[in-house]
Amino acid sequence: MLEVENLHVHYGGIHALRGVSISVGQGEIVTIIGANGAGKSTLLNAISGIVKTSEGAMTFKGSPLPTASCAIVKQGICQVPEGRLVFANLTVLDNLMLGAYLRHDHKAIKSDLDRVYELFPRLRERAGQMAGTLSGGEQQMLTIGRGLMSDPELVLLDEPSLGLAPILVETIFQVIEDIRKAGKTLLLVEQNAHKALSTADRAYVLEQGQIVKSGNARELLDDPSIQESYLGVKQ
Amino acid sequence: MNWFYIKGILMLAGMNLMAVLGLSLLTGFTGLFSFGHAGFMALGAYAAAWAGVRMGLPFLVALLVGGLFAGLVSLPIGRLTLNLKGDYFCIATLGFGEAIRLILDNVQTFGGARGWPGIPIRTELWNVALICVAATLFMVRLVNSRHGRNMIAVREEELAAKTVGIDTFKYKMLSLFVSAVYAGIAGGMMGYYTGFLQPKMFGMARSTELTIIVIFGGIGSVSGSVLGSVLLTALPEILRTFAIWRLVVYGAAVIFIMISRPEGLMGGREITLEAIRRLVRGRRAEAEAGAGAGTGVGEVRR
Amino acid sequence: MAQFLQQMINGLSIGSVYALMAVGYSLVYSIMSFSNFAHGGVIMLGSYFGFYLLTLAHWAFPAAFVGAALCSAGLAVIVERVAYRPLRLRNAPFLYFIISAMGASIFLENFVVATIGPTFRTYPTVLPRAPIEIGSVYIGRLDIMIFIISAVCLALLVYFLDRTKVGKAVQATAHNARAAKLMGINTDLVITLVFAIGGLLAGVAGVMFGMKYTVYPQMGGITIKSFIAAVFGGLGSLPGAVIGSLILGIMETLISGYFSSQFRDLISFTLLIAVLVFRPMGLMGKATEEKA
Amino acid sequence: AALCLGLFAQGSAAEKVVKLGWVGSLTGDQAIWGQCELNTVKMMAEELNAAGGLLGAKVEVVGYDHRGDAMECVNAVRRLTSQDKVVCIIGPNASGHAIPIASVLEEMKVPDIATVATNPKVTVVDGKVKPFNFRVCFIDPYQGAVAAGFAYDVLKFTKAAVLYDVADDYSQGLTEFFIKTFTEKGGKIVAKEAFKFGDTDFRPQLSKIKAANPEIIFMPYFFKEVALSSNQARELGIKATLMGGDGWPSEILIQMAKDAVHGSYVVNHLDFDDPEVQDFKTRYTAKYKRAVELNGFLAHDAFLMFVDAAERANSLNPVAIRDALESTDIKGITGNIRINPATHNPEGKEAAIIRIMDGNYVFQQKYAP
Amino acid sequence: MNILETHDLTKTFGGLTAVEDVSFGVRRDSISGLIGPNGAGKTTVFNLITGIYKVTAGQVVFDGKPIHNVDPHKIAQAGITRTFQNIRLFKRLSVYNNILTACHGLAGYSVADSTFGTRRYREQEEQLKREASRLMDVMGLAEWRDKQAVSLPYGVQRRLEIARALAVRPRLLLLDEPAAGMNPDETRQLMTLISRIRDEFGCTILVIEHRMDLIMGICENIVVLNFGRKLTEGSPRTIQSDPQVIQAYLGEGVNAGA
Ligand SMILES: Nc1ncnc2c1ncn2[C@@H]1O[C@H](COP(=O)(O)OP(=O)(O)OP(=O)(O)O)[C@@H](O)[C@H]1O
Ligand SMILES: Nc1ncnc2c1ncn2[C@@H]1O[C@H](COP(=O)(O)OP(=O)(O)OP(=O)(O)O)[C@@H](O)[C@H]1O
Ligand SMILES: [Mg+2]
Ligand SMILES: [Mg+2]
Repeated sequence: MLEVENLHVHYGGIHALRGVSISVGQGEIVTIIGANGAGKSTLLNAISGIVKTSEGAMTFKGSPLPTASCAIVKQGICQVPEGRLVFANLTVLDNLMLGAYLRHDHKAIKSDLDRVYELFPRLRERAGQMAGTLSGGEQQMLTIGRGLMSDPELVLLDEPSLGLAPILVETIFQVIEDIRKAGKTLLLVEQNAHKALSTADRAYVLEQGQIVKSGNARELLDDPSIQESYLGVKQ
Repeated sequence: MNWFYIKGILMLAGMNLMAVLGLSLLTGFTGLFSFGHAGFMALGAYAAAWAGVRMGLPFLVALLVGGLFAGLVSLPIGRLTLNLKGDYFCIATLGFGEAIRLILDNVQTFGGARGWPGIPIRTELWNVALICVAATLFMVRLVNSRHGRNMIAVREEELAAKTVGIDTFKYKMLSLFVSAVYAGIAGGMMGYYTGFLQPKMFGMARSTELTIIVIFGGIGSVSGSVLGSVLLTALPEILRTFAIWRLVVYGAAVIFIMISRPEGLMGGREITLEAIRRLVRGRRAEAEAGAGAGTGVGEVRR
Repeated sequence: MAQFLQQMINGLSIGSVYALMAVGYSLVYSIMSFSNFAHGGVIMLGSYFGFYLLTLAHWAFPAAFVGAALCSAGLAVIVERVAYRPLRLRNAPFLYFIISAMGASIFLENFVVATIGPTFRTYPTVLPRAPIEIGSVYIGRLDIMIFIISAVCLALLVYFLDRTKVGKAVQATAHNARAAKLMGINTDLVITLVFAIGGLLAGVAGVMFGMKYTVYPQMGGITIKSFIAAVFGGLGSLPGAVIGSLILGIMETLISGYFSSQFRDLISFTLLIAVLVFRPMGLMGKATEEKA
Repeated sequence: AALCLGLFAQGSAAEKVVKLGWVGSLTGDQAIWGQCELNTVKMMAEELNAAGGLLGAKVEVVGYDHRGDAMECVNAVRRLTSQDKVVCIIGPNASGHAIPIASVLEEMKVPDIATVATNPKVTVVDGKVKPFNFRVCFIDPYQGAVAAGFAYDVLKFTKAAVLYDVADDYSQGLTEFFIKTFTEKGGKIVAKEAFKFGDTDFRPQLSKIKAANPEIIFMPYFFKEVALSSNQARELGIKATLMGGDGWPSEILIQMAKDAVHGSYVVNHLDFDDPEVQDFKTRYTAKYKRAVELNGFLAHDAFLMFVDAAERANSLNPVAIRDALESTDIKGITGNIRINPATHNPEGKEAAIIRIMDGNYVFQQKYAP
Repeated sequence: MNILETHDLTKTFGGLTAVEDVSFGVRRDSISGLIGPNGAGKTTVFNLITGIYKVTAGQVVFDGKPIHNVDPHKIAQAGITRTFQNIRLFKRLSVYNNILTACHGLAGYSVADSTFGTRRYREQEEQLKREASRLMDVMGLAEWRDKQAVSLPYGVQRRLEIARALAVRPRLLLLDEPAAGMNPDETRQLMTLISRIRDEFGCTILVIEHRMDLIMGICENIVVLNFGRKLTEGSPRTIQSDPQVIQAYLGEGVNAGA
């Protein structure tokens, strides 16, 4: 469904991605793990058109990906960004409705809104509050909820469990499964590598802007080197 | 080019530099945007003229009186307005600048709007240069100390600055005070340069011009302010032959510089002695070995 | 009493001129979070557009009015393209935008001086000059029109921003362009739209100002008053801008009329600062404790 | 740069060239007057050159803009006197710019003829005349006194109101001397209201003036504000006679406020119906496709002063010209200009009282208080 | 002995009560945890302790002295500092300068000292620089020394926040989700780091975190908030098995080690 080939990204003098190639198949959950600064967020941003690529090709459902980010979203790719990029001065409800900016099916939007509220009852309580005054975790819920509102075909999730209470982390991974069941595709970046690898079908390991390993998620979960560097398991 | 004329430009650049240095501390380092600095210049100018003409104090002392008076007035103003954010502070300073002018327009002992002629001409190139060098040195020392770093912290992230124990209000006050003193001295020199003072000389256009120079030189760079003052004082002179198109070109140039080099001339970097030394050494090496190194621009304090 | 009524009317009339200018200014502020000092320049050119469409092209007034507004919208979009967009693409801090705006305003004003010339122009009479007389109180016809137009502009804008999807997109873009892009919002288009609306309002204000007073290259300078009014009312709040303008107009008038016209600005600034000391976010601004 | 080249091309044409400086606003809010002055001076120089030049030399005008800034004005004069080596300077028009240049003139020994700088202190400070500053116009006290005298003695008004620009030196000066003379004569000032430069609405002040019910309103400021304020006065139902100074006369005033200023009186430097004035106006309009502003007439006479002084001195030396300027006695289009060496002001220049009738500036009489 | 105590701390925003009657103590030289569901009011408690919010009711007592409603910088000078959940670094400054700036409190030279470059100035400035370098090494930031703070990866920014806070030489350090954005391995390193900080810098640490491995691994005492109120308090072991906490916060899957 999504093919990324030999992608390079530069930030000024910093060479953040050095020839990354990945592919994501229809209906799959693919996860990318890697240390801080490996370039995971950069990769997602490149796919979303937020950062410019200096080299490489990306195709989505067989045709090349447009460069403007709004056109990419229109194609059905939605990113849930890391670091809680909420619209601070808009209400929670406004934030959620902006997630559905490109949609016109009012009924479906309504039912999606209900679903989000069901997942995160806190958001329903705070529907009228300015998003900027929400607690960190509430903002994270809002970011995820907003992403769900856009009803995409391919969801890019950047550290969705960041700052969420353990009980909610469970919920999030439940949601990820649900999304897949609804026929969607997911590309997941997670620090919680254990959870990520147990949920995903396939995984890539990114180190300093390069893919160093890839394969079946379960197999990587048992890979001793992965266990040591990403799962916190002392050998 | 005639020396007499160049001297005039240099003096003008020096006076601008004085005011710009102060504003650079406030805007460039502390991140507060002021539209009222011409007001402080006016206060300094009138106080200095008063001290010199009416009280008979010597020139340099009179300038100091002017500077201190402006500084003194800045304290209550700062007390009231420094808690305001961004544009709100900006409006308050604008109001202050206009209010000063209006008062001077109505104070007949200083000639009101009709101005105050007959101030002796005392501003000379040497004393402007002397004052500017001293002022620049002071500024360099200040921004390279913990005090300067604290001001930058206020600009970058005020809340975080507070939580590391920086009294942000105090540092905002300090930078307003210093910048007002500088503006006051600059104003004082202006009065003794033209021999004439008129509230009109300190309109909002002057405040804007100063701000433009600060940003042009580069936020948070003393050498940028120096360079900016000299270049932007010379620019209108260079453009003189454009006659009525002069300010059109000037306006376009400001936009062009902003969009092509938005970090300003120096962009937070400084020309330091060390960097120059490196440059010179580099040149020498170049002469010797035919290969050069060093740019003359050092990345300090950044 | 009659004099007091007259002064109130004077104040409202001055205030509504400020308001008309402040709405456009405040709109751009609420979206871009910087003071668009080029707004005055666009108002000035809008006034000239209207003037030439009426006198040289001999358009009928309504056509000229719309024409001038559209031209100003175009101009505002050009200013955004040239002076702001490159900065926006680099995420430059707001100071740079302000300086660029100042450059644009210097440019526009002097461009007109250099090309059209520094002379003042007078709009041909569209509305009868004679005021409506009620007792010994005089109300200008144009004043009524300006008042109504500012009210309508305000209502339309508030509706647009708060009730429409595009309006929300506009606000989203303002707060966080990157996240807005991720929502599929075409941020460039949205910002162009905002500047176009701002320009449209500038054109309206320019024509009104020209009809009420006169047209000259420095007339953009008067927008400083609407800038003050907008801050006073609470930056970014459109109703705040209008209310701030009306209050400023009335305040100035009453000070001139009953205290001292010599010290008018001094007193009105003192009052403004006093208000800001007690309400640092302006009259209609939202008070929020910063969330850490 | 193109302009520079142009100047050089002219200079290289074998014959002798003498440079005449001009300084004033070509940009900023005074541009309307500055541009007219420079145009006038340039036109006069061209005409003079066509007629054989000055003492066998071609007059070349070097004009610089100071965009209304005193500091820049000083610098422009530094450039004119040192780099361009002009022999005499015409302008600037505002007192606030004419005063600060004195020290430069003295240092470089170049005379200056101010056009409409009407503050007494342009030429005399503390009783001492400034050796290199001259002017072609009459001064504020004179103009204020003329207005007050005419209003009281001729028009027989006893209750006057003044509206003035608090931020403008010219306006403050006229106001001061108008009030002084008017009250000395026994009249009463019933209202004194101010506005600030840049204002466009004067109704608050006018409403207050209306309540004071004056017979005459003195409006000592420039025609844009005059047009606006007189229109607004009439809209408020004020019927009093309006009166103003030399900031008034302009075609634009008539365009903007023909009805409102109908019947008003203006203290002017000259009678516009004078044939010589007509001639100049026609020449100017033919060349520049614009009406002459008042400053044009004074720039015209300043140019005459310069030419006369150079010819009498029979020298193109600036100091010689200065010396000759002290004994100027010529007839210009703004009247007889006889410079008093003790004040460097033109003396015996009678003011022309003009009445605006149906959009025409109708000469009434010459008047001296 | 408690270094910090809150008594009936309450904070409301308009109609919303974010923190209600919360009382707890932090033992000197301990590492304590503050946990609770999202929106329970943890960050608000930090904001109240550090003076960023004015308290609605109740008291904060530090070292025996009430410090609520005191200006934030004074509280910092008194010895409490913090990191932010939504990172707030001096964005355009380098890593080194972020730390150097925060060190300012160690020096006491005046403006006159710096102007004339007195010995006091030079010596103290030297000391500040040494201290900044040392902190950079301790926090493993040396390789990022001259990078602008904004351009750092998330995890490094978090470490920089801690380094900057340490520069203040706090006696009480408040960490708001320090491990967010770190992978388990990095979290483990962070845990050792936090313990080391407590020992080497001799400060008390109060930490908010949703990563239970960290909280359970290093905290001696844990306070649990729920809906703005204190739910319970206790050792990791008691908290871990408290049914109320499991129900409101931990969920059933805690033991997965996440
Ligand atoms: N705006 C930027 N300017 C300069 N460098 C950047 C910028 N954003 C990221 N980088 C650099 O690019 C590299 C990759 O960063 P990225 O944010 O993609 O990492 P990451 O894998 O998502 O890390 P984390 O797990 O901390 O989120 C890092 O070295 C970072 O310093
Ligand atoms: N300035 C504010 N205005 C209005 N409500 C606020 C404000 N600050 C916090 N709140 C509300 O108070 C509640 C507590 O917020 P707080 O940030 O303390 O939560 P938290 O416990 O830190 O949660 P998290 O673990 O998600 O960070 C939240 O529901 C939040 O929406
Ligand atoms: Mg990332
Ligand atoms: Mg929190």
